[in-house]
Amino acid sequence: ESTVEGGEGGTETGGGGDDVLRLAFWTDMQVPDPDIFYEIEGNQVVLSTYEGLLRYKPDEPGAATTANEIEPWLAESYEISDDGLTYTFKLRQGVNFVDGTPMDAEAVKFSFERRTKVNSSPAYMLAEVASYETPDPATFVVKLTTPVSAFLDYLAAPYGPKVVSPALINANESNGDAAQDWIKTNSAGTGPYRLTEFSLGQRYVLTRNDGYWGGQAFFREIVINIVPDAATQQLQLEGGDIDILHQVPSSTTAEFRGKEGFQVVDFPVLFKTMIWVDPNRGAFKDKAVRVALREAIDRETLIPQVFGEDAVISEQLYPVGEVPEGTASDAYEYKGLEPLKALVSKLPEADRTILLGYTTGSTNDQRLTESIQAMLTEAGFDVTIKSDVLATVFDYVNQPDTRPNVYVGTVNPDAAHPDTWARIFHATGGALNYLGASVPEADALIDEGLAAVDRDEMLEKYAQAADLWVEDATFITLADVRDVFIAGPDISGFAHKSPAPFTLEAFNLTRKAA
Amino acid sequence: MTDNPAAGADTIPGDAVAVALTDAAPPPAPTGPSPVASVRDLHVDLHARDGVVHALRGVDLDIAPGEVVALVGESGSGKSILGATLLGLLPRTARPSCHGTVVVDGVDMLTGTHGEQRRVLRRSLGAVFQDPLQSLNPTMRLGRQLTEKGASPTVARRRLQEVGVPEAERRLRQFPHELSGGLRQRVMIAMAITAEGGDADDADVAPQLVIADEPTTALDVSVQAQIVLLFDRLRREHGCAVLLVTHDLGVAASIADRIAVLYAGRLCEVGPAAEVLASPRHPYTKALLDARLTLDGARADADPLPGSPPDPRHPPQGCGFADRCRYVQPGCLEAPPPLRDGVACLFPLALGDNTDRSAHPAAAEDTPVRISVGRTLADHEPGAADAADAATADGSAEPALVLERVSKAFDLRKGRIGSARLKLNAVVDVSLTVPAGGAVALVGESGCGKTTTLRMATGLLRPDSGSVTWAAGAARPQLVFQDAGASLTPWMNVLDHVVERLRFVGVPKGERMERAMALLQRVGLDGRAALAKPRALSGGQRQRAVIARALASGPSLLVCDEPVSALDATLAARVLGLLEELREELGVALLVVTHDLAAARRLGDDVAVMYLGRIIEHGPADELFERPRHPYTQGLLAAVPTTEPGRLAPTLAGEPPSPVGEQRGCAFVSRCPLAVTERCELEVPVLRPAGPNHAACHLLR
Amino acid sequence: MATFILRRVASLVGVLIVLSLAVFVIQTVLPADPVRASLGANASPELVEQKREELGYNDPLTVQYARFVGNVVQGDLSTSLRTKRPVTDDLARFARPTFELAGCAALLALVLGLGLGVWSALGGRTASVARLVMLGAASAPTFFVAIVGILLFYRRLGWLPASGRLDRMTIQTGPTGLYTIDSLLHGNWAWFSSAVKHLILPAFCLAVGPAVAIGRVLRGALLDVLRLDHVRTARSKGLRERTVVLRHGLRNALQPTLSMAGLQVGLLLTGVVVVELVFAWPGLGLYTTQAIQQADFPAVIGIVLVMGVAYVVINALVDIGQVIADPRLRAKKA
Amino acid sequence: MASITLERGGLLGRRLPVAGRATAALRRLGWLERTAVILFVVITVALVLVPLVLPHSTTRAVAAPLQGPSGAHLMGIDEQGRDVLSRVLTGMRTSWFSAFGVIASGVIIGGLIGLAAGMIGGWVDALLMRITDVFLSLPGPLLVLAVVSALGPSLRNTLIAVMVVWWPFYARIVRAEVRSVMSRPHIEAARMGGAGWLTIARRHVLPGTFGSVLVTASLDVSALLITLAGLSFLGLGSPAPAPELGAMSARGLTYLFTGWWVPVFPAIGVFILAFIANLCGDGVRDLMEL
Ligand SMILES: Nc1ncnc2c1ncn2[C@@H]1O[C@H](COP(=O)(O)OP(=O)(O)OP(=O)(O)O)[C@@H](O)[C@H]1O
Ligand SMILES: Nc1ncnc2c1ncn2[C@@H]1O[C@H](COP(=O)(O)OP(=O)(O)OP(=O)(O)O)[C@@H](O)[C@H]1O
Ligand SMILES: [Mg+2]
Ligand SMILES: [Mg+2]
Repeated sequence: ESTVEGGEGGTETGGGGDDVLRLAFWTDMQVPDPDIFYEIEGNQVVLSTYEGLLRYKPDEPGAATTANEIEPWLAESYEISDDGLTYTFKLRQGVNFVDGTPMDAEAVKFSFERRTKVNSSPAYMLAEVASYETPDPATFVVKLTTPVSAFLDYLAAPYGPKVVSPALINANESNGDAAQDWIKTNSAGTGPYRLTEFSLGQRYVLTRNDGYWGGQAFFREIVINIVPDAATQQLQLEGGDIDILHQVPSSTTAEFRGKEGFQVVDFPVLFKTMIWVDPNRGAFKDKAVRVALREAIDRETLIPQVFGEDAVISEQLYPVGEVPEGTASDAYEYKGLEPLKALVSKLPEADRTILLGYTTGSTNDQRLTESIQAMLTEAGFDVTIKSDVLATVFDYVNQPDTRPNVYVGTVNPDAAHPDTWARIFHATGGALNYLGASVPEADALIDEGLAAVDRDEMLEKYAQAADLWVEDATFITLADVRDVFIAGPDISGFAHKSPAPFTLEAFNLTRKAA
Repeated sequence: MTDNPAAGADTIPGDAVAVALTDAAPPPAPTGPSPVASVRDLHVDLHARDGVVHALRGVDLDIAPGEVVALVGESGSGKSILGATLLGLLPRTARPSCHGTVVVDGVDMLTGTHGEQRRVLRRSLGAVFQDPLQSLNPTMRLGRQLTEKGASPTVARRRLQEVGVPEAERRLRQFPHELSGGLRQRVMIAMAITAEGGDADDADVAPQLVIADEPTTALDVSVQAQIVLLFDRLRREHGCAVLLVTHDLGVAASIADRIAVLYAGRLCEVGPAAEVLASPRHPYTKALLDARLTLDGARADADPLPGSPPDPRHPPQGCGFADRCRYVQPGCLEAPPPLRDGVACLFPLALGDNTDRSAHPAAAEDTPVRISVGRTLADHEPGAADAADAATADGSAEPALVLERVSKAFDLRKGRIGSARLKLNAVVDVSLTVPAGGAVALVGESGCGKTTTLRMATGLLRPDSGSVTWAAGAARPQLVFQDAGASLTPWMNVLDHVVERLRFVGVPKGERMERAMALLQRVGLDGRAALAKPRALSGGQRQRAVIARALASGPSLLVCDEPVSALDATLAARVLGLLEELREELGVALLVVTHDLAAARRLGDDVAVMYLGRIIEHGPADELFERPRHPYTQGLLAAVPTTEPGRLAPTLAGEPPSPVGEQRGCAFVSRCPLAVTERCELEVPVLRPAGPNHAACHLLR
Repeated sequence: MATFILRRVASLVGVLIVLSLAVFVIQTVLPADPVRASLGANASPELVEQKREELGYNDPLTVQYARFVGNVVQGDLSTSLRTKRPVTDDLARFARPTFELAGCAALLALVLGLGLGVWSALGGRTASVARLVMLGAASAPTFFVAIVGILLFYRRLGWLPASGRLDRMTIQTGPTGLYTIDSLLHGNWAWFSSAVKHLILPAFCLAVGPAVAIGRVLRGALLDVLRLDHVRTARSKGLRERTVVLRHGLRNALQPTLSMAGLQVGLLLTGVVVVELVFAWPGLGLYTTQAIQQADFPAVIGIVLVMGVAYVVINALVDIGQVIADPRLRAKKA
Repeated sequence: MASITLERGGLLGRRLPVAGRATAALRRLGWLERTAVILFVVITVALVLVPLVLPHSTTRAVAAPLQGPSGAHLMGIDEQGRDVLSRVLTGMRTSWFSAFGVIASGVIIGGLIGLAAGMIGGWVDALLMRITDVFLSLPGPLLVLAVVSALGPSLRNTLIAVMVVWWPFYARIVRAEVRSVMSRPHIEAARMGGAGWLTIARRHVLPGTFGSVLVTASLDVSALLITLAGLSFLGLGSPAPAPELGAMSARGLTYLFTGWWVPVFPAIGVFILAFIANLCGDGVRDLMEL
């Protein structure tokens, strides 16, 4: 065995010159295959190497909110038929893949079909496609079987369909796997970087794609090390071995905000921290108790205490910028502990014992959970905290008797369309509707919303559904979390798309001369 | 050394004598060339956990080149410490503090630098220790160990041949565990007589002095005799002096030129071996000689040496032996008597007078200061007697034990996969009868199956074939184990042991304590010993405790496995005495196993000799000892050292063969001094009457 | 020897069966949905069902187990749910760094342990210092040592790196996957020194615990052995004290020390997870934590099997070491 | 020994009282070990009493977060505004008694199995020892990881998992000890006297295993403290906010540079306990070897 592991160039690149950007991942990413990848950590790799037909417009650092505006990207423009079934894209000319082959309608069609063929998690986005047409190399047409109001968002989403080089895929296919094996350590996109090293557990290296259609990125190389420990990451940032950190606990960002020689930049992102309440058993069967619980939570003090400046109090049921401001409001009045106490005192003994869950590994959620535990205890509950790994949390829906009564989590949707949020978290039977909440009228409303061709009508439906869920008090939305990065002093050019957490626009980043 | 026979009769007060002599005494050096080792006024204190042990308290000793000095004395008298001091190897953990001088080859082993001491050790000294199984490094090849001191491989090989190790070349590559105990001791000796030579590669140099600490104690009689003679030969060939530490006067007598008797950290007598043995002048030496069991069947004084040595932590101000001495005088208690004229006694026994007590000035009257620790055998009605009543009541015709052609083989599971399983025939076709109230002794070398026979006799082991019959109606025979200490539960005190046994035999709870105390008293254990854990007891006390426990079950037969082998001669004599008394008083029959032929003669009415699992001769004790028929018995008897200097003439060579596997022919052929016939090689001899004895030998007339 | 090997193999198989059964049982009682977890929230129920069927999670456990055993026998540990690679590949990749780290740590532990043991047994007046050092080290949790090490050597002194296996450089891997060895084979000094630098801190942190355990046992054993008769014999030959201790004492004290070393292997495994986490060492510990977080069962089973094999093999090596150290055992165990 | 003059009362009365024996034993130890043994007792008692003397709540905020050590809060305030001292003390208590719990269970389970194997011998011995070997060769931490990931992180689950891998040590020790005791002649002596197997086990075998079990157990306390802390560090102990030393350190690592007292004091807590346990273990061993 004698392979080249550290980059094909074969040149030694030392510990990191000025044109190398060093990042850290907390854990290994899933495979960097755009048609499989479906996690958060790793977006930076996929989105730096692949591009889709559309994209969300990046936000400026510090932007208070975002409109989640969709703009054409590899497509220059698009049209939607009045019945909402036909989408016609005019493709950008002069775009080449990393292998130099041109990006055209056939390639786009090939890529979309690959996604369906691979049939992994993100394939659902193309589930309603009836057919693709390529009338000419610069035109790509998608026909749907039924109107999907979220379809544009899908195309712009981080996990949305990306365009891959048919030549590369075909060349590296083995046993009809659509090159799934090859693409685990290579990339075949049009992005500003290509993947040159993928050492699990150690390091991923992105090398600048010099033929990038948009010009040349500043950094010749982006090296991403796997550093699972917070203290080590922080030490390495301070020691200059890492340029940018992401997903750090709020206490750390608070520390660095005041620190000379470091920049803390933050962006709106679609993360929302909220509380799931199980309405199917125990104390919280009673809606009055759920309402009292919600009104006992003082978001005004709790959120700054836990998140510092890294989150703002939630104002809508949906993540930031998905529905117009003022609609889908989740506001409530803080009434203190007394009403809840009064209700708890009337509960049968058995119902006062509750299980409070959160996902292992999330520092902020954990702190929030601890505060809520203290509050519930004071209200008269006997609270046990349980932390579960994500896989177990995903299984809550199948464990109606043993899952927590109350769960605290921070989640984000796949795209900025409200359906991507409502359908998984709130709708009856939603995959992440962990604790089995159900408001059938609202389910009907979002179905109508998804099928709506008219955008305003669509937004209206989702807002109405949200009101019903808020009214039901099975979800207590707490905060809109911001995506915070801590960077060394010489990094600039920060740009970030709200649906893509932990990811900066690699093309824009630069290092100021010292 | 000036001869001053009058000194002993002096009645000068001890103090004055001491002062006068210390001032004037010329070093008690032997005449002739300068000594290889010279010890002067050596005091050694050791720090034990419970106080400071005064192990040596003023010892003067010179060893002349080529001379064999035997250092004898009871256990704990300081023999090993003296040896260790000469080697500069006092136990460091005991933080020894010494004063005096110990000069070996011009270097003081107490004050010399490490380098000097090491040089002396490499060039001038050799050491052999008691336990050959422990004294060699188990993880190092013998060749390497033999050459470590600086000898070349050639010399090492030659030495091995000299000490009688067969196949010397091969042994050099072996590890200690691959050799028998006797061979290992030979290797130790070979190692001791190597020394760092000059520059020549195969320079054949031997050390000037070999210090051998109980080199034969752990060995069988036949091997012991061979080793003793080996020492004798080697010192002649290499001219090295030997300091032979031993508690056995017989061994000392065999080869020593001089004998030094150590008691409680002081020398009490030093002199030419013949003189010391023939006419001991110190009462202690005499008592030691008297206590010695001999083969001639004379039933010696039951307890020639009552009491026990003083506590080494608090040695008496005066003569250490005073409280056990029959001839003690008030003057003895004031200061330790100096070693004068080879004896450290203010009132030495007259030369040549071995028996007449009246010759001693103090013998006539009872000494007022005598500490009475005499035996009180008849003082108390033995409370245990009723437990044994049953046994005595019908102790008529029915034998206490009958073994009929019992055999036992052990499986050795060490075979590799596929190879046949090996059988070790520990006991083969042994028949033995112990009459009610009778006493039978079973003798034989180590590993010949004695213990196995006893275990079958007591029902601890089921024989492969043959039958074991106990007297009907009597309690099961009780075994007194070979290692008395180990047969006591370490965390239970002696009293608990006996009480527990009484519980098993159904003595009502209320009576147990009394009965137990009575039993313990009967065997001679006091209240303090009764409450002590086994670890805190002396060897003799443990033996008594075990006997008391065995008696608690009220057996008709007491089976003793090596009851005295671990004991000093004086203690051994007392335990034997106790067994005899018990037999007489309680009518309990005895089956005693021992490798000590003298003990067998003293205890047994009948004696059976075992060799490699079989009884090869048995008969009445007197007959068997006086007229042994089997060549093995003859050889055994010849190997027993006596106090006759230089008498040792062993006829047995080698060691017993392995008991593993099927045996063809007479087991003794390999060592038989008689002309071996073809029949001996092929046919196993059976016991046939030979006079009043029975012997298993084809060559008997 | 044949018996010995046979017995070892039998015990290995036994251990592996028990381990894999344990994981299988855990898998059923575990309230987790690995397929859903790997497919994500938006996967349609049909897709999840299809994947479950594909991966065989719908079969009765016995069938799954039988299939699993069949596959393992053919060297197939199936595919990781997360990395989508054959678990064997992943293990091969992650096991090497761990092997390098743990191997170095084990060596270091042996050397330190022997040193500490001898020092504390014979150090005379300084022996109590050695004992205190050992007591202190034996009382410090691994993570504590790691934090202190990073603070001191990375942050304060800047002598050693705090994470990863190598500075960023282009290297030729192979043939062993152990950078210290590969770099030497390729004659690349920069590579070698970088690899060694990265290894020092984690290996040391990992070694501290076992080293102290070994040191303490060795001290006791050495003190016991030095009381034995054959050591007196050696001294009576006028050998240097150092020779006596090293040649006659140490080897005979090795027996219990090696046993302890074998037991420490188990503890080393906890240490590995902690150390790899803190030092971002891309090894099995890291893989383990990731796999468990994601309920990546094929990966977990693979890890458990590999570690089980390693554990049994190392203990067999320890046994062999004991036999080599003591010729008396050779006769017995042959 | 003229006569035996002790009557029964006198006899028994001369046994040293336990306390006397204990002090006598203590006196034989070095000062360091003696201090440790005393500390061991003191700390056990103190930790029992911790809930009574706890200055503050362990889970509720008592002050503004992340304040350094001060007179009011000797170990400072953590990121949640909780008193670190209270949490560390409670954590020490949990660790200490968890370690004891695991050891006790190990001694009982392992002891019974070892006793059975050692006394019965033959195929029972072979079977029990094979089982023990298998458990012994399970990579402990891995099993803990697996069990905990299955049953969810909680102290109880961790302890169960650790117990599963811990008892075989004791089974082995006890068996070895029983075998060596059983091979001593005193067992045959007892049997010859007519003792039943229960008596033999109780009076003649078991007490012989106490020494080495005690030595191992006392040395194990520190090993367990460290193992448990390590597992807790990996998030395999009680979930937050339970004050567990390892977890506190792990979570506090984030504040290593802003509030060093948050991660450091819990680690020191582990260190102190383990140190005392270690020292004591050495002392017990020295005592037993006398
Ligand atoms: N390491 C030691 N520490 C403390 N005291 C010791 C030590 N070795 C020997 N002694 C004491 O020194 C005295 C003399 O012991 P020594 O071994 O010389 O007796 P010995 O005559 O050789 O007896 P034995 O015939 O039993 O070997 C005894 O009282 C013994 O208890
Ligand atoms: N349990 C056993 N398993 C295997 N071999 C045994 C066993 N017990 C005794 N032997 C062997 O049987 C033979 C006879 O042993 P036994 O103990 O009876 O000898 P002994 O005459 O009492 O010797 P010693 O004088 O050394 O006590 C020896 O070779 C011994 O090694
Ligand atoms: Mg001695
Ligand atoms: Mg015997």
